[in-house]
Amino acid sequence: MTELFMLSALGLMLSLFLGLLRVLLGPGIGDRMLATQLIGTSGVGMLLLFNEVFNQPALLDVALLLALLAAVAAAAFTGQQKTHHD
Amino acid sequence: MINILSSILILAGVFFYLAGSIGLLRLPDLYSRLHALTKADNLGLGLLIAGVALQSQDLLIMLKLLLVWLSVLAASATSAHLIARQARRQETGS
Amino acid sequence: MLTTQILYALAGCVLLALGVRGALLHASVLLRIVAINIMGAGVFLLLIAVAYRGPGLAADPVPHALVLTGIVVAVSATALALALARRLQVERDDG
Amino acid sequence: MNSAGLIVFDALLLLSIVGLAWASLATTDVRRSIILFMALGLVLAVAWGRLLAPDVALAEAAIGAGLSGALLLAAAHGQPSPLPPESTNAPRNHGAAGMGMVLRWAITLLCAALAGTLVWALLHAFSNPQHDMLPRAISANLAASGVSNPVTAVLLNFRAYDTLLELAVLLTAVLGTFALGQATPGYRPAGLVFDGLVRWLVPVLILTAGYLLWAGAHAPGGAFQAGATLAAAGVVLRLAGRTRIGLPVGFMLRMIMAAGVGVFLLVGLTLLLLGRPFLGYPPAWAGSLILMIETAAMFSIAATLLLAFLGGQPESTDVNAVANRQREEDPRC
Amino acid sequence: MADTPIWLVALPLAGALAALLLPRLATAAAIVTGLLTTVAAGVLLFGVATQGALHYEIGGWTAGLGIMLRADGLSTLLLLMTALVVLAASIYASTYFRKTYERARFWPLWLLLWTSLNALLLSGDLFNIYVTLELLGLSAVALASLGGKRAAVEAALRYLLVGLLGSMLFLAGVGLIYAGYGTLDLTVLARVLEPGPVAWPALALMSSGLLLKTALFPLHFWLPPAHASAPAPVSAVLSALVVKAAFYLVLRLWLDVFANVITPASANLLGLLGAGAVLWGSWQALRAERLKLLAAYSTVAQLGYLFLFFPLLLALPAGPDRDLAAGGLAMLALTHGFAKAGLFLAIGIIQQRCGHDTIRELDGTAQHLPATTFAIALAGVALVGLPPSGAFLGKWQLLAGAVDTGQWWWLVVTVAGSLLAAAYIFRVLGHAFGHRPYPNQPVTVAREEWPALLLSAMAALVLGLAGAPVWGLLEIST
Repeated sequence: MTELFMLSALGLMLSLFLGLLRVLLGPGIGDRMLATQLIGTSGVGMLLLFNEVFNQPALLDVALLLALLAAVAAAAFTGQQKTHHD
Repeated sequence: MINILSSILILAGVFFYLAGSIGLLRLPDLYSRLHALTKADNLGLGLLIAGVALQSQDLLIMLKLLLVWLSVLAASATSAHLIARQARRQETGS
Repeated sequence: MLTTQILYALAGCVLLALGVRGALLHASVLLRIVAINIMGAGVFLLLIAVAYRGPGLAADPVPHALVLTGIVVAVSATALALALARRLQVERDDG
Repeated sequence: MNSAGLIVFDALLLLSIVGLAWASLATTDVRRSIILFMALGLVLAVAWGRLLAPDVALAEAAIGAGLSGALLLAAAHGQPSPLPPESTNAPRNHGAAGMGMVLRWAITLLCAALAGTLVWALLHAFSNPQHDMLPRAISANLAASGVSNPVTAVLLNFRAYDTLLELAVLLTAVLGTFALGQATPGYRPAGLVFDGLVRWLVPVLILTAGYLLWAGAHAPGGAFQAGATLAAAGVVLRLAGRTRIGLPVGFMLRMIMAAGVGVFLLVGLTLLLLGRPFLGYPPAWAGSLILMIETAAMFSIAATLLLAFLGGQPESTDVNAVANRQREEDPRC
Repeated sequence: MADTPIWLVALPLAGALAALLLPRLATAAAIVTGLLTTVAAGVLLFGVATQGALHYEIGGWTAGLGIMLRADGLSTLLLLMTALVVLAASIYASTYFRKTYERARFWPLWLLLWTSLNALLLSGDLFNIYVTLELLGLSAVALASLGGKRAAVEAALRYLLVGLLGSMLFLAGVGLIYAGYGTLDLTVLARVLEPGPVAWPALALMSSGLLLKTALFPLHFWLPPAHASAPAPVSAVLSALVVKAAFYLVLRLWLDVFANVITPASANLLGLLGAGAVLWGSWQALRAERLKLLAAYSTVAQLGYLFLFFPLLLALPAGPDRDLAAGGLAMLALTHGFAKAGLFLAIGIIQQRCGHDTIRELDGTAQHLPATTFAIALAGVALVGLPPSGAFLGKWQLLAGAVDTGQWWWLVVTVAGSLLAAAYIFRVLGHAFGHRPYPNQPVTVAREEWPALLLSAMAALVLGLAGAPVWGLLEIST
């Protein structure tokens, strides 16, 4: 079973890597944000698999935290700051 | 039996992940990428989580896994919305 | 000697050097701040690699604690630097 | 297969780390650089997990994925994008540009030499048998430390003095931002979709923070991760356009800012006056004292990180500080 | 008595919290804290003088597992100097900052700065030193930016970024040491470190980080603007103590912890950079148009002298000659600390009373502010190194060491630097004593002026006469 988890982690790594290419290529900010989202989701998946491979239940908490904060990046990026005159 | 089922689920999940990222790379414009990606990675993560959950007997862990999935679902829907809105705003030039 | 340890420590060194280069060469204050943070990430990578003992073994907790402290310190410094940068922007706009 | 797979995995992971760091520093567009830096934070969280450092991974997930990026982006809002290269500093002429080119290369070479030397030194350091004296001493004394998570034991007991000073650093940074001016005015309402998310995300984040604080004694987690998570809840509220994000003002705010260092110091000095060493907890009490310190530290950390995100003093607490900033001088000579 | 080291950290930290929580009583809290901390520093000095070096294991954990504070002759002397300088500057600051909100901002940061200085001087652990360096850097930057004007903010930002770069390099060195030796405790490291491919790069990394922070030529570029644009009491402490704290660490690492790792070539390099600092700093000070800038460049030069000692100390065999030279180094550092603090406070008074600090327009200052001008003259005596100042003793040992080890070129640098120093000091005094036909009424404002006077007198008169006890204390090492 460990080997299957490892193989799947490799698959997710590949997916992260492809997402990375999109982050680097852009062209727009939106594309980069979207790809960052994919990197985050792949990261969550990998942490879940590692949790099984290395028997580290705490990695589940890490995955949870990443998942909870996944929307913060997009919100921080698209949020419009008020000006002082608003 | 459980092992086989969870293997199938996890591999399917990885397949959807890969499909999503290839879509992200190959599709021509932001909106189509947006649609492809949000569907693929939610489904991928969902299947993966189902596979991992089958391996654990602990109810607390299963609940946590469910929470992970739900929050990724919500987050990805929200960010897709925010990104699309931002892109539209830039196109209309306001 | 563990391959994993060496690989990660090596990446840490590269990040450190990239960060130093960015901090020295960038004109924009924000980019310099990002560079210094990347430099910090390099040092942290190095420390965590030092702590690693292999897949089945418990890692050395001391570098982990040091890195946690380092992260807090780095965030504090970043916050102060950003506040200074913002203030400078205001002063520039005014004058 | 297993170890070969791991090595391929490591190689890809490190390639993405280095690639993201390089790309983030290669651009002069501030926003692009920040996005890449945030992506780097995500990948680093995976790397910490891979290197069996879950405590660090938790902190990175809270800070790297959430706060750092939000902090940087909030500061980047006032910046023109992309920034014109080197327009703000001293004006340059063509001769200076040539010099600049030489300087660039000199610095690049210097950094390459730095990395090379460091790698050389590390290879030597790793070729010696590993030093396990300290980890062994920690496991031997873990029972007396009051907690069973060795990282928490190091942070809150064996090297508690570092953590006390670290909290002082955090306090200093916020006092420094206070001295520089008022908080930014905040965000426009982000719309219904995000609001819907916020409505359940914030309570879940607060619960998670409590869980992490409690878990820190026996599993990865602790005051800092919990505080950062709590601060993230405030950041989310502010991004959604709320004006009230759970921070008090005035004296209460100062109390919360000071609580982390204060409780820590109070415990240390009380023990000193009782004839024990500074921060030398009696083993029977260690667990409760650590939990007490961590709880106070969590609130302080959350408040200070949130204040750092606000970028200054929340309004209506200080006298019209910015307006009165200029001190009167009397030119009499 | 044995607990005194931790009180030296805990007292100012507690004071900072009190000043933060009770802004209206901040000044009183700060002065009380200052007095208590100074008493603690005196008690520590007495303890070290009578019982030898003190060690304090925090939390009761043995060094290595926990963190140990160490107080020996050198660190105790510097702690006492820190206490006296900060206390005097605090008294001056209580008149300098007049508005409530200014005080509410200033005092907590000020006491945090003091905490970090004491913690740094006492620290016996490499990573703990990193944390204290960051606390020192951030509090110093926050205080330097209190001027609020654009120049101050710009200088503070550069100061911060340079400082962060320095501390990250330092931390990388610490990581390397931990990878190679598995410990962070200075005493243990001094025993186990050996020359080789781990110790050399580690020392190089840590030293370059510290040299950046101590502003050794040619890494000094950030110092003059930051020190010249900060509020006067802050400038005094930045110049007198903060850069010296980083220098103290260089000294500790090179002569104590890494003693058998360093090579003559590297010590000569430090000496060479020091020589550059002496000449360049003095020259720039001579050309400066503003008093504060002059004082800041003079700091660059004076730090250079301290680095001139490194090649001498390495060439001298262990024994009385070496101890004498090391004492000269300490004496020079102490004198500069007091003199520069006194000078900056005096400049602050001129700036506030006259509204400017342009050297060319100082004529008549001696008639208007006699006590302040006298303080500047006393500080000048110490900066040039005339007898009976402590700097005279220090420079004398520097010259003696240069002759003894046959490195006459350092002698040339020292003499040239001292002549330049005399030139820039007399340039100021020449203007200050310049006659003005219709001078302002002579003013003496005791509470503002006596801290500057006392500090300058300490440097020019007291330290030179207290040579013997200082040398005696320095022999107490860990």
